[in-house]
Amino acid sequence: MSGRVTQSVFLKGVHRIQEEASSKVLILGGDEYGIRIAEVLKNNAFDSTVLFEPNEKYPANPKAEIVQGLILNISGFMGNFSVQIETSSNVTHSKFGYIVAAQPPHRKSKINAFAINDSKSIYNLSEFKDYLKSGGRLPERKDRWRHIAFFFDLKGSSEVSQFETLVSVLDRLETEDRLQPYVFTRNLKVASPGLDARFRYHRQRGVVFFKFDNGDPVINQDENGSVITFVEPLLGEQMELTPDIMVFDEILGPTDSLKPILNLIPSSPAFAPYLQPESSRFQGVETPKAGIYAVGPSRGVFDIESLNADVQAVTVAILKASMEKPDLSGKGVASVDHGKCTFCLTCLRLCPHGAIGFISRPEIDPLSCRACGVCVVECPMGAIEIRPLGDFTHSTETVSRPIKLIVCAKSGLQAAAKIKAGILSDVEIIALQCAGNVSAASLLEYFRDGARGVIVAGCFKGNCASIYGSTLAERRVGYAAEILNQAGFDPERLEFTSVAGNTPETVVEAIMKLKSRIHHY
Amino acid sequence: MKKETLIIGGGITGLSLAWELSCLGISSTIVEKAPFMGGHVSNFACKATQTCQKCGACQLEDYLSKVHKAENVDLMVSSTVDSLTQNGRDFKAMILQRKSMIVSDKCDDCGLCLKVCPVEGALFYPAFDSRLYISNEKCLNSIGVHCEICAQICPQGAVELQEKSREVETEVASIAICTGFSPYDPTQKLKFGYPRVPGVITSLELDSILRTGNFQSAAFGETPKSIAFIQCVGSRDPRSGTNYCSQICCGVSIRLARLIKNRYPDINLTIFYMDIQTFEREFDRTLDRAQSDINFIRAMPSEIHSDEDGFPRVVYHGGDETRQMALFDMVVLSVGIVPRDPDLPGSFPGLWKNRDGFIGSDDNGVDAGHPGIFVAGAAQGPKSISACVSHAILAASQIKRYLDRTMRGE
Amino acid sequence: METLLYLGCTVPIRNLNYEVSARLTAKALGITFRDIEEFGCCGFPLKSLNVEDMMVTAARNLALAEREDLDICALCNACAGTLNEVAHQVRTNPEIREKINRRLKPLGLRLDGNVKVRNYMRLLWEEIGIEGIAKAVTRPLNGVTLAPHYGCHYLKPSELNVGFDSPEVPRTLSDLITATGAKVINYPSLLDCCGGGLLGMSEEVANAMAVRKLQEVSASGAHALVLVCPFCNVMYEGQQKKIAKSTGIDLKTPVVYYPQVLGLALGMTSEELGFKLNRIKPKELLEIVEG
Amino acid sequence: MPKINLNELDPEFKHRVAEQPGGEGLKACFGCKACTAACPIQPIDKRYDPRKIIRMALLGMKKQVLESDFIWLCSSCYGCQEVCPQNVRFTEVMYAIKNLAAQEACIPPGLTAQRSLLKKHGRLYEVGEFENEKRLKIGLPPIIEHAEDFDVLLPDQTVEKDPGHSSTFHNS
Repeated sequence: MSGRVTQSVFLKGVHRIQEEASSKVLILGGDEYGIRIAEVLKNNAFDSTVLFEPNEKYPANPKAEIVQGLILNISGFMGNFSVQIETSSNVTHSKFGYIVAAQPPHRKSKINAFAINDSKSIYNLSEFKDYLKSGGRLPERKDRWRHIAFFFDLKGSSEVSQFETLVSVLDRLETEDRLQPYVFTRNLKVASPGLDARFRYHRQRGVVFFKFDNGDPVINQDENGSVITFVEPLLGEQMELTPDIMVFDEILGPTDSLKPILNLIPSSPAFAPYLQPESSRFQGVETPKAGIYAVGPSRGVFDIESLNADVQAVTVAILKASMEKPDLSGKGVASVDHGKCTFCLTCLRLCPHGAIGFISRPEIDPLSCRACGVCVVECPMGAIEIRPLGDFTHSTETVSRPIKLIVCAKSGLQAAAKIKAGILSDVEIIALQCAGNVSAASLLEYFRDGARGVIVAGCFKGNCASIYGSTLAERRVGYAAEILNQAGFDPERLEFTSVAGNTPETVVEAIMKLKSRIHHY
Repeated sequence: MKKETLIIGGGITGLSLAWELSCLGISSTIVEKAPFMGGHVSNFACKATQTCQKCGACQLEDYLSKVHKAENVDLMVSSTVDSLTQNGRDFKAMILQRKSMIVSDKCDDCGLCLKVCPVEGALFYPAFDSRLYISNEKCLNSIGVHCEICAQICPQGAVELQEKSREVETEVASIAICTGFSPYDPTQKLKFGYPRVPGVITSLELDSILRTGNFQSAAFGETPKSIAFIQCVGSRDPRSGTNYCSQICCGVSIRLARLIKNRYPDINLTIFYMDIQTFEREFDRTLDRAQSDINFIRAMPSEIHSDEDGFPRVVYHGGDETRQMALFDMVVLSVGIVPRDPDLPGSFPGLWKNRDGFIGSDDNGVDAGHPGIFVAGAAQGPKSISACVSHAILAASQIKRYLDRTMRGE
Repeated sequence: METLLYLGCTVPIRNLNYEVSARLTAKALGITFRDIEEFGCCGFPLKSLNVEDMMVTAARNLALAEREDLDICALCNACAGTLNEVAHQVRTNPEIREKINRRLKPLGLRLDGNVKVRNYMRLLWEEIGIEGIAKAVTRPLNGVTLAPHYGCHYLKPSELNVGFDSPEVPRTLSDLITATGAKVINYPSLLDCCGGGLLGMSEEVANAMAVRKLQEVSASGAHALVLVCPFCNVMYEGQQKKIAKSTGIDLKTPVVYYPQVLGLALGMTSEELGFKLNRIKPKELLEIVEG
Repeated sequence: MPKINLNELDPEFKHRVAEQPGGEGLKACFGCKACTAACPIQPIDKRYDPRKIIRMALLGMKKQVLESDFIWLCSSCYGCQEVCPQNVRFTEVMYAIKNLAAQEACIPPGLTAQRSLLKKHGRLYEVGEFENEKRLKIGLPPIIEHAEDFDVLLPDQTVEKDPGHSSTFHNS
């Protein structure tokens, strides 16, 4: 594996990419997944370094190169990331082609949410699991039954993986005599293969589950211990329980140490603290920034099955990326006219994909650029250029096709392809990589050139591959409409509509409504 | 020409798998028995309200357009794998294709063919398309009865009937079973009145209605004023032989409910449930929002029957002292995912079924137990659209690994 | 065909009209009922106290039948259900089989559970069939309208009824009635439980359970409610007056057994069929049929 | 309303019920309440509520269940059993609970009477000359009791306690 092809003219000039760096992968997060990813990558001829955080446990025989330290800073683009790591002894600077965030989840205890003090007989679920795993024993009670109370999905919803943990803890407990486990819960998360059957098994073994719709159980503590008071949900009776042990599940989330990577992606405030927007546009482990991959908790995935899939998906993603060639024709990638650029850095702040860097002047990485055109429109100097897609036949004959339908190639274009020709007879379709490439000025130009109506069809909020491309487009349509209004034109001749590839009817509806509004012009 | 992978099933899993393989430089042929690609997802509505609800249904369009453009993917609709034999390490597949079709460029939607066709459902408009299709399974010609009534009456000459199947023999190095799932058949639950009681429909039917547009256009006459969803119909139900959670139904129903609430704010919505399963990242907030305008009742109804005026009445016990009998205009049975027999022709040692009846896979999740045969998507177990795509990516990685190894002669 | 007739406790003492009409109609349709003098209680009344006692009591009858190598036809739904359940358990569960046989041994009996138990309706349905019955009808009951009542143990538990009738949308009794030429009405409380099971525990609750059906059938204009179980009869016929009195609802719903209806259609007289033992006389029905 | 203390209940009780013939399904219950919605008794008499009885048994409320009079109110219609997705077979569970009650708590007098009749005559009703004459008149063969078998078959009852609060129980 020789790494990716890096023949971009400016990459050669500006970044002076090192071939050996491009096939190196930095994996953040030890745990078992980090090491496993390193192994799988190794089989595909990628060398990895696994970064352990200073407090993370070190495996005995790691099958990968391991560094223990903290990331101070990351910069650069796919194939050429510069990473500054602070270890216990010094600060290192290294180059990597790809970065994989595979840290274990951050666990937030719920014990405080119950307004009780953490004491000896109170555990977080993950602690209790470790306690039993390491041979920890339950308190002996010769005279009576021991009662153990689990709290799950209360005070914040819980993940399927936590129910799996709870069930595996119950598996261990079941061997004990005269022990009665109770589970206080809201919704049991059984959406994983075999989990509902295991839940049934534990009911059969005698575990009692209380499901609360409202009125969570209340825990009172005094010197004698804790008393749980609640209204039994099925009986409606007041009940109390003095448990010997209480175990609380935790809130899972991404680790805090993703910050240096989030800083690399200007659109990240929209989806932080995760590395991946929750959008079906981002399948598998891809993030908006090329070359950065999010595994498991860093993209909001916690269950073991999906985590295992993520381990493999990283390799697929890196292989795909290493085969990708930059579009040098210029058709699908933005480029900066350095003569016009005044270094305001608007483009840098706004590129949703983190594709723009600054080394003495703004440069666009052709592999990272998704051609959304957000920068093109937002550049106050008009210094950035990107051309519309050329693969949709459209006439420039404004007279015969006086309605302009501006569509995003990822949604509106597919929807438009499903619309009957009759409805589109007087509609010119203009396809863009992203509605984010629509500017108020261009909309006004259509009217200047004789358009009777213009519809901009962008993705629904949350479904835009450029995170906020369609939101910007909608806002710009608003500006343009305002200007039209002030200029004495009917602003209703211009409209933004949200669309998905499978909602041609919303486009048809928008066209029909527009036609009825403008028929007298 | 030899393809590297034969993908059986052209649903979201098969298509995304083909795309991932294509990106990795691996060629594939997708065999789909329906006259169009897309499987179940092609009937699913976009559930976006003002914002995307992340149902993933539009992913299909995305993958369809990508796969159509990909050079190393062959798409075969109206096709079935007739025989499959081992040939050394490779497989030999005989594919039967009967591509009777209505040429959409010529068709002017006059409807004459629909009127004269002797078999109901043999000519049909799918929910997602304004074009007319010929069902391979129902068209008389497919059972050997010569019939060309539609072709003769069509004034446009748009009907192209293919009476005999075309046989295509291909050799492939690997096989991916992407045959998906079957929805649970709610007629087994007689208590729920489907399809006896008017107004009782399945979640798939509702999805399809919303995809087409609205309730009126779906021959419902009127827009309902109240709709109830019954969760876990055929899921978590050892009595029906399904001792597992179907995983997707909570997400589907809550998204459908929110979509309906968005389009028709006056419709009253109720969801009967056992446990609400997490289905997205901001689940707590989604659930809170949903609970603010949807009535959630933790109860499994005992019965749905028709009241005097023909509306569905749901009998349940919500936790009060007495049982409730609630009238709705429409009751949606949120049917679970049950295994579909992939009908793999030929026998391959090692293939197995898991505890729940889906195609078994080993620890890596996609190896079906016989060298070179893989399983992906809902054929392996209940999965959402995005989980199907993730599984397809996983399958792509394992297929690549397998092909790399066999090529090296390991 | 030949089969053993299982009468149970109640029918031969309290519902002679059911027994006599069943015997007559069976004979007319070519079914030979054989009596076994030793048959005793089916065991159902013991189930609450001790399930095992119930099982051996039922098993005794089943073992007697197995010795004859003949199927059982029971007239009472509860008997049929109990015998069927125990036969099924003994057949499918070796542990139970052994336990039961240990207790049967002192009586010189042994049970493998292979004996087939059917109620009379199922026997008619499966052996004669709707068409067979329709063909045998000599006096079609035109103009007669009847309300069927199946009874819980006729249909449930459904796992014991596989291949017979659906507990949710039953049709066998309706079809059997239709075959006589009578018209069947469908009514909302068709599947209601009669309440007979707890008459001994709480008459008040039992009566409250029976009232809706009686009211609906009475209002429907049906000439009679058609039963196939003496337990249900206790409620719908035996308790009818009391129910009417306690609820203040005017109830006068004639209650007949299906074999009585069938007998009329086969040309038998109401006298032969024991109609004079019916406590609420189906006058209109008999007038239409016999003039 | 006094609080019920879970620590004082009997966690063993659910296992005891499940060990009875027919009681096996009890612990599979996950509280969907379909049984109560299908029960014809519950709307008439609130004391009889399948989901509550299951729940009480699961929580170990042994005394409250076994000594209650409501457990005898099941009509054995199988309505609950047919709708249970978890195959709890509640009608059979009720029998299991009643069997336990009969063993260690109380039996309604009516049932005891039925049992003695059965043991004495082999049937629920004594068959005398009057009955057989009536049968003969209508052309039916006589019924002959075979009580001797039942003396062997049914052991003598050991526990017979008065429920003490049998207001709802009466002989039919």
